[in-house]
Amino acid sequence: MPLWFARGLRRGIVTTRYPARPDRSAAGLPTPPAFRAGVIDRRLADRLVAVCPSRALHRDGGVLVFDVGRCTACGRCQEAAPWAVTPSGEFELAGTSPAQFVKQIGLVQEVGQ
Amino acid sequence: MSALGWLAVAAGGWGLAVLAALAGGGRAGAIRLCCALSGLGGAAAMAGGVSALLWGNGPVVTVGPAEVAGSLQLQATSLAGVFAALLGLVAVAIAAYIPRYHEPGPGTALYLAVYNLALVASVAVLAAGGVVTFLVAWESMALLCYLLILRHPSRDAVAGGAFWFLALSETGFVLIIAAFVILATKTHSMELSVIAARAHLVSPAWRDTAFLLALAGFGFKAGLVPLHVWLPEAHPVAPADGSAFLSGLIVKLGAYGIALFAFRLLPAQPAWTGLVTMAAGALTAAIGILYAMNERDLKRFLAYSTIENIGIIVTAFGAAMIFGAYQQRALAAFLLLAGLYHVANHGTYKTLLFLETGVIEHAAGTRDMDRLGGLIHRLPRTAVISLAGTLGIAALPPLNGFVSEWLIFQGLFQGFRTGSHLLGILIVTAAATLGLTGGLAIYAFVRGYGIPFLGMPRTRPAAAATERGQPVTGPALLAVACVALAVGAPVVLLVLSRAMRTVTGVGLRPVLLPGNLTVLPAHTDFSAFSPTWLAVFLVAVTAVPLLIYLAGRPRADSVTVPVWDGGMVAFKPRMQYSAMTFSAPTRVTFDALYRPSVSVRRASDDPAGRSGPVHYESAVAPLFLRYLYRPVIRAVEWLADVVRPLQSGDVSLYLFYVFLMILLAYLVGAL
Amino acid sequence: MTALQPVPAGTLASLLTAIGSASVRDGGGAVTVPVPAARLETAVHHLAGAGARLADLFATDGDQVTLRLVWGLDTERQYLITETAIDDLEYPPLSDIAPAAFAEECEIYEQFGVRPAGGKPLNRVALPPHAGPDFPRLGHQPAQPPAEVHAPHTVGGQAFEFPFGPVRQVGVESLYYGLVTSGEEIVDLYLFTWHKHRGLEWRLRGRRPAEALFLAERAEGLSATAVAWSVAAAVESALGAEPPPAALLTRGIALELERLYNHAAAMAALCQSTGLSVGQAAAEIALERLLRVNAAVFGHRYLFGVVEAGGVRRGPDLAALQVGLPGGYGELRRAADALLATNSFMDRLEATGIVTTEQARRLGLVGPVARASGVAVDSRVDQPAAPYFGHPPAIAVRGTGDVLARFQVMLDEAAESVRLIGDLAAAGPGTGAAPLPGGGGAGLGWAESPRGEALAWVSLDADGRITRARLRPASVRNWRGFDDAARSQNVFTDIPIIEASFWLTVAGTAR
Amino acid sequence: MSGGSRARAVAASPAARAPEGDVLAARLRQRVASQFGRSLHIRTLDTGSCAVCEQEIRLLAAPHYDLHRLGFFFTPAPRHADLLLVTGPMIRAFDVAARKTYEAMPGPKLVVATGACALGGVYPADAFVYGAVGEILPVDVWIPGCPPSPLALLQGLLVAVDRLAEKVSGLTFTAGGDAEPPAREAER
Repeated sequence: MPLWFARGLRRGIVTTRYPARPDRSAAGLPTPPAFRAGVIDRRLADRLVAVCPSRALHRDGGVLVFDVGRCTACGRCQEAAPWAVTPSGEFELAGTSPAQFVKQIGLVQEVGQ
Repeated sequence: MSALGWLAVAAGGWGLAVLAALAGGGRAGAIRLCCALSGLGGAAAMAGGVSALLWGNGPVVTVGPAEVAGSLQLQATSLAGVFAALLGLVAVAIAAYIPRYHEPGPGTALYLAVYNLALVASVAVLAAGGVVTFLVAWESMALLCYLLILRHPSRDAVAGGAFWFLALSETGFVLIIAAFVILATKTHSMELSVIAARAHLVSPAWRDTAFLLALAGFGFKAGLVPLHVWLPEAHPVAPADGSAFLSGLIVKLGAYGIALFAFRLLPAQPAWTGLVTMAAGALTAAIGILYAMNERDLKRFLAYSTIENIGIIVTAFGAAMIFGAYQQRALAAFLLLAGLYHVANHGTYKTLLFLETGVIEHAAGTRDMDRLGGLIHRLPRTAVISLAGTLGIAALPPLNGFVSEWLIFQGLFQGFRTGSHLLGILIVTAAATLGLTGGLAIYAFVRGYGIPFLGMPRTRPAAAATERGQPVTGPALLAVACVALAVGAPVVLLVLSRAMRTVTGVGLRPVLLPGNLTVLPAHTDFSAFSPTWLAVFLVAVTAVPLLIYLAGRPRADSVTVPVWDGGMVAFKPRMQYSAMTFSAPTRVTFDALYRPSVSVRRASDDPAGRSGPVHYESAVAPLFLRYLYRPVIRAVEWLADVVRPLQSGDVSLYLFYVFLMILLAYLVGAL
Repeated sequence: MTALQPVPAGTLASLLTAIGSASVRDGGGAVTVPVPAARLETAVHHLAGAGARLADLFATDGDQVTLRLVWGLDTERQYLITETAIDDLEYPPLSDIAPAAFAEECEIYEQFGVRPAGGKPLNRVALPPHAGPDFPRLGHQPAQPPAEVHAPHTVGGQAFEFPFGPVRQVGVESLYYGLVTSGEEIVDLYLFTWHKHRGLEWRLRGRRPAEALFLAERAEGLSATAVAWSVAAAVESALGAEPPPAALLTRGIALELERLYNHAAAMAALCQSTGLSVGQAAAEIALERLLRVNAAVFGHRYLFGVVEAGGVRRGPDLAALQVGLPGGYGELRRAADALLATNSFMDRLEATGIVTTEQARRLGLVGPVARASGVAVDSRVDQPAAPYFGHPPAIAVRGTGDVLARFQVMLDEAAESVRLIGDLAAAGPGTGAAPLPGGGGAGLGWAESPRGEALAWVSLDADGRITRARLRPASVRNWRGFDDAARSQNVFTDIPIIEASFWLTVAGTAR
Repeated sequence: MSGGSRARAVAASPAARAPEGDVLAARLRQRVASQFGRSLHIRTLDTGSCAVCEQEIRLLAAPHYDLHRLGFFFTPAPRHADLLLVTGPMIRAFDVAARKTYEAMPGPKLVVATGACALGGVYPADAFVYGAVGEILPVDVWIPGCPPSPLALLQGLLVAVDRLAEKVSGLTFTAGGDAEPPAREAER
């Protein structure tokens, strides 16, 4: 056991200060997408809905509905349309009602690609 | 009325009970009358026993011409007082038990007649003042018990169990006769009191021989290892009250015989005989409880526990003999007293437990612990009463077993007072053995009570058990007696110490009972405790928190949720400890003694295809039967073959045998 | 490290003549031969006798049920698949010849309703008790309701059953233990895992490969890369796609990183099960650092979403790898050295949970468990595929088969993984995926997950949708060695240690 | 603060986080300390996860995250648990066990659905799974992510403590001591 004691002293503290301070390691984590408003039309929206493997996206008329709760941050939609979809960089997502997770993204009329 | 008078009344009551049983021809009314009479006899016997304890030995009463050796000689003695009182108590409890246990019928009537005759014979043993009276009473008691065990001769194993009893009992009888013959010839008297008075005239060699013969002879009846094998065979096959009578009283008569020789007929035995006695007792106690640990049949389990308790009693007697030999007369008297106290206690709770086993067997249809379970919900009365008996026999305060075992331990721990280092060590070793025994006894009775009463029913009959119409008053009476013998310890000790003054001539009382309900073990500078205050304290420490809780518990009504079972499992009976798995650790620890055999059977031994039933058995080898009795039995059979030619069937030849015997007797007499 | 090589299988040609099959379809390291039902038993006898390893057994459902046996010809450097069409509802009891087949026999009965002849009792594997005839199954004709499927585990005599689970310790998967004990020794031990059955093979039908990989990663999340790789490789060999070599190198790096963090996690679990909190903390520091390396290199702590059908979706961030890996592995190495010097820890491991070589081979165990028992199976070497052709790993083997041996095997493999990652990274890994050609087909894929060989067999229809996908993560295999290991012990408290040293997942075996 | 997370989920502003983190931590400590004596006990429940969420949950107790410093503890006994951390898509064959575990907990109790599976992401409802934990248990807090990283789990637990504070203040001390009975209990 003294061996371990010495190891511990040598090792020092690795514990994060979160939530008191932000944690740098959060930067590397995959995060849900943020959809740039004004560049997504219905066609693109349907493509995004099609590539999403976890049914986090669906189009409701002129609105693209995004359920953060279902999103696995797999990044497929970002690959599909990097100009319109970017990582949100946000990992503090816990909420107290499912409604909090449903985001509405207004769609624009046809944009030329 | 004198003690002997009370005992006579008891015998009379039982005689009338016999008549009532025979005349009634098994009608329910007659059986009830018979039991009432039997109970009254029991009460009289208790009165007789207690008065014998209090007022000392009575005069020897001779019925019939005194000079005829065969005449009936009776005497009420303090030594027998405890046993007589116990006999009375057992008789009363069983009398209250029988009417609901046995269904009316001629068989029952006959059984009751035999049972009451056995009571008469037992009281005659205790009141015997002469050798012949004692032997006749003893032998008739043995034969009547044999008949008791044969209540249902057609059932299997009954004849076998009964035969074990008879065979060992007769073997012992021969040794007892030998012991008495030696003393009678050496003291030229057939009267016990005279023998006691002239014992110092007998040469030490003969005295020791006589004592050892008696120890062995009565050891057969008391169940000293290795002479104990009849108990686990005979108890299960007898009716519940029969087993209770056997364990509660008959076995104790063996202890009485040993005490009779050790403390009345042959006082001041040399230390080594006491050592032999103590060693036999300690060994018996340990072996008894170890075998009890691995029995599934409740009655066999209780029978082995009887062996254990007899071991404790005999250990106390042996130690008392040692102290007597070393002039520690106070300690000797104290240990004898403790032993007798334990006799009374064990008689009480063991009778209770056997009677309740009968209730369980009637209610659930089996005595196999692994087929019972959860009975506390089905048989609440039985559960409560049995708990009293179990706490008592596990020697847990505040019940009576604890008091007497504590006294015995306190006596043994003072082995150093012998002044001999070796003996001191040996006595404390015996105490240590009893300590192990006590620990195992708690283990065994947690098992013996928990497996049948707690958990889930393991079989459908156990789940459907009911105690409606089952006997309750008899066991309840004994439960009350258990508590009384614990809480009323000072009174009991007062009575017993008076008896000790008669038996050993030592006045224990001033030291033993300094007042304020405290008990000191024969010497003021050793230890002290108060059973009464202990009981009060224990009740208080449980009651006070309960009251505080009841007073202060939150008013919001609580919710009851099912037991947390890890989620998906629906608990099944097979998911609880069974009797044999509960005692598995002992089979591992003491495998040298048990020689356990293990067998595992699977549906398929294919490692990949393992599925289906798994069957596991672990059996304990019956060492004594295998290595001690089988050879003896074979030898006897061989001998029988050898002597068969003597059986020619020719009358004149038989007359010649008679002539030879008479000649031999004259020659022996002439020497 | 002495490798006990299995009995050398006869050359492939001789085997094929022995089992009497002419037409052979060769596809990417796996040879497929048809075997008529009549000759199936003799064929299995031949193959098992020749030392071939029964790697998997599964059925597909066309107009009639087809049994497929996957054999690892470990000395032939390839797999052999036998196809047998079952025309009635029974087939020869293969598990009598190759016991490893038992669990699959049960599974096939549940899913397709065909059972081994002879009526040996079959256990419940995946079908939950409430499943009726209408419960979704892989087969067209529903099997009989599973009442008859599950051979009841009953306890007789003087033993009793110690139930444990499915809700067990904190932070572990749900798993039900039936522990049959006499009070002292463990007489028998059986596991229920059907309460984690998510019907993945059923879900994969009709999916496109991309979606299939998304689910395959979540079949056994702790070996996401290996399972995804096996499925991707199966799709590629089915459609004849050639992933770019750089992508294969990337896969290799991801797989070895996966092995690294899994072995670190196993070490932490071992310390926890032995009650050595300090060791657990040290191992968890290593584990966390390795996970952060994963996140830095591939953007996901558990390497989800790296593998793609035909290639990889993400290339490794080699700079991050150079920076992070030495530190992370250094933590692991130091923790391991400290553990190896802690006697109280080592004593618990030695001679605990022994799996004999015979058992390991008989039950077809794979991965570190098998290698610790002296069976040197490793699909990276036995059935090498790119990128391992140029970069063969050294296999770590121990003979004693106890927990200590498994621990040492894991440590050796961790070191070897670091070396391999260096090689692969030097060989210029990259991203990119080959387009999947059209047209259907069927193929076998495999990858050596941290728990051992992960197999996948996929058949696709003309427009590239999956008609049948068979997932066989390593956990499916190694759990069946677990109760033997547990029963070799008499002490309850050793079972968590054994479980930690196996380091399997319930999700993988129940999928 | 839950409102804050809703606002931030779309447009992140990392700069604004640090000070609010301080406030948050302070409030958390004060709450946990005052209501649960710095010991909020967590029981985990796996309803069909892929074993990765479990790994992340185990890492919460690892030196890097060490949730004990915040007054959280793991307990294997639901009898002692205040919070049920549920992973997986709630397999139908498992709902009995899930309900039993929930009922074995004393109120006031929390259910935290953890990971995309538990939130209905990966598996649609079908014959195998309910598709989301909320179908069986009354979820109080949802933590997205596949898997949610230990940091995300920590933040979720902080949210849960706020939720618990509301629950405690909303206690009616009727039978069960729990304000809201489990969903779907009535039907079954």
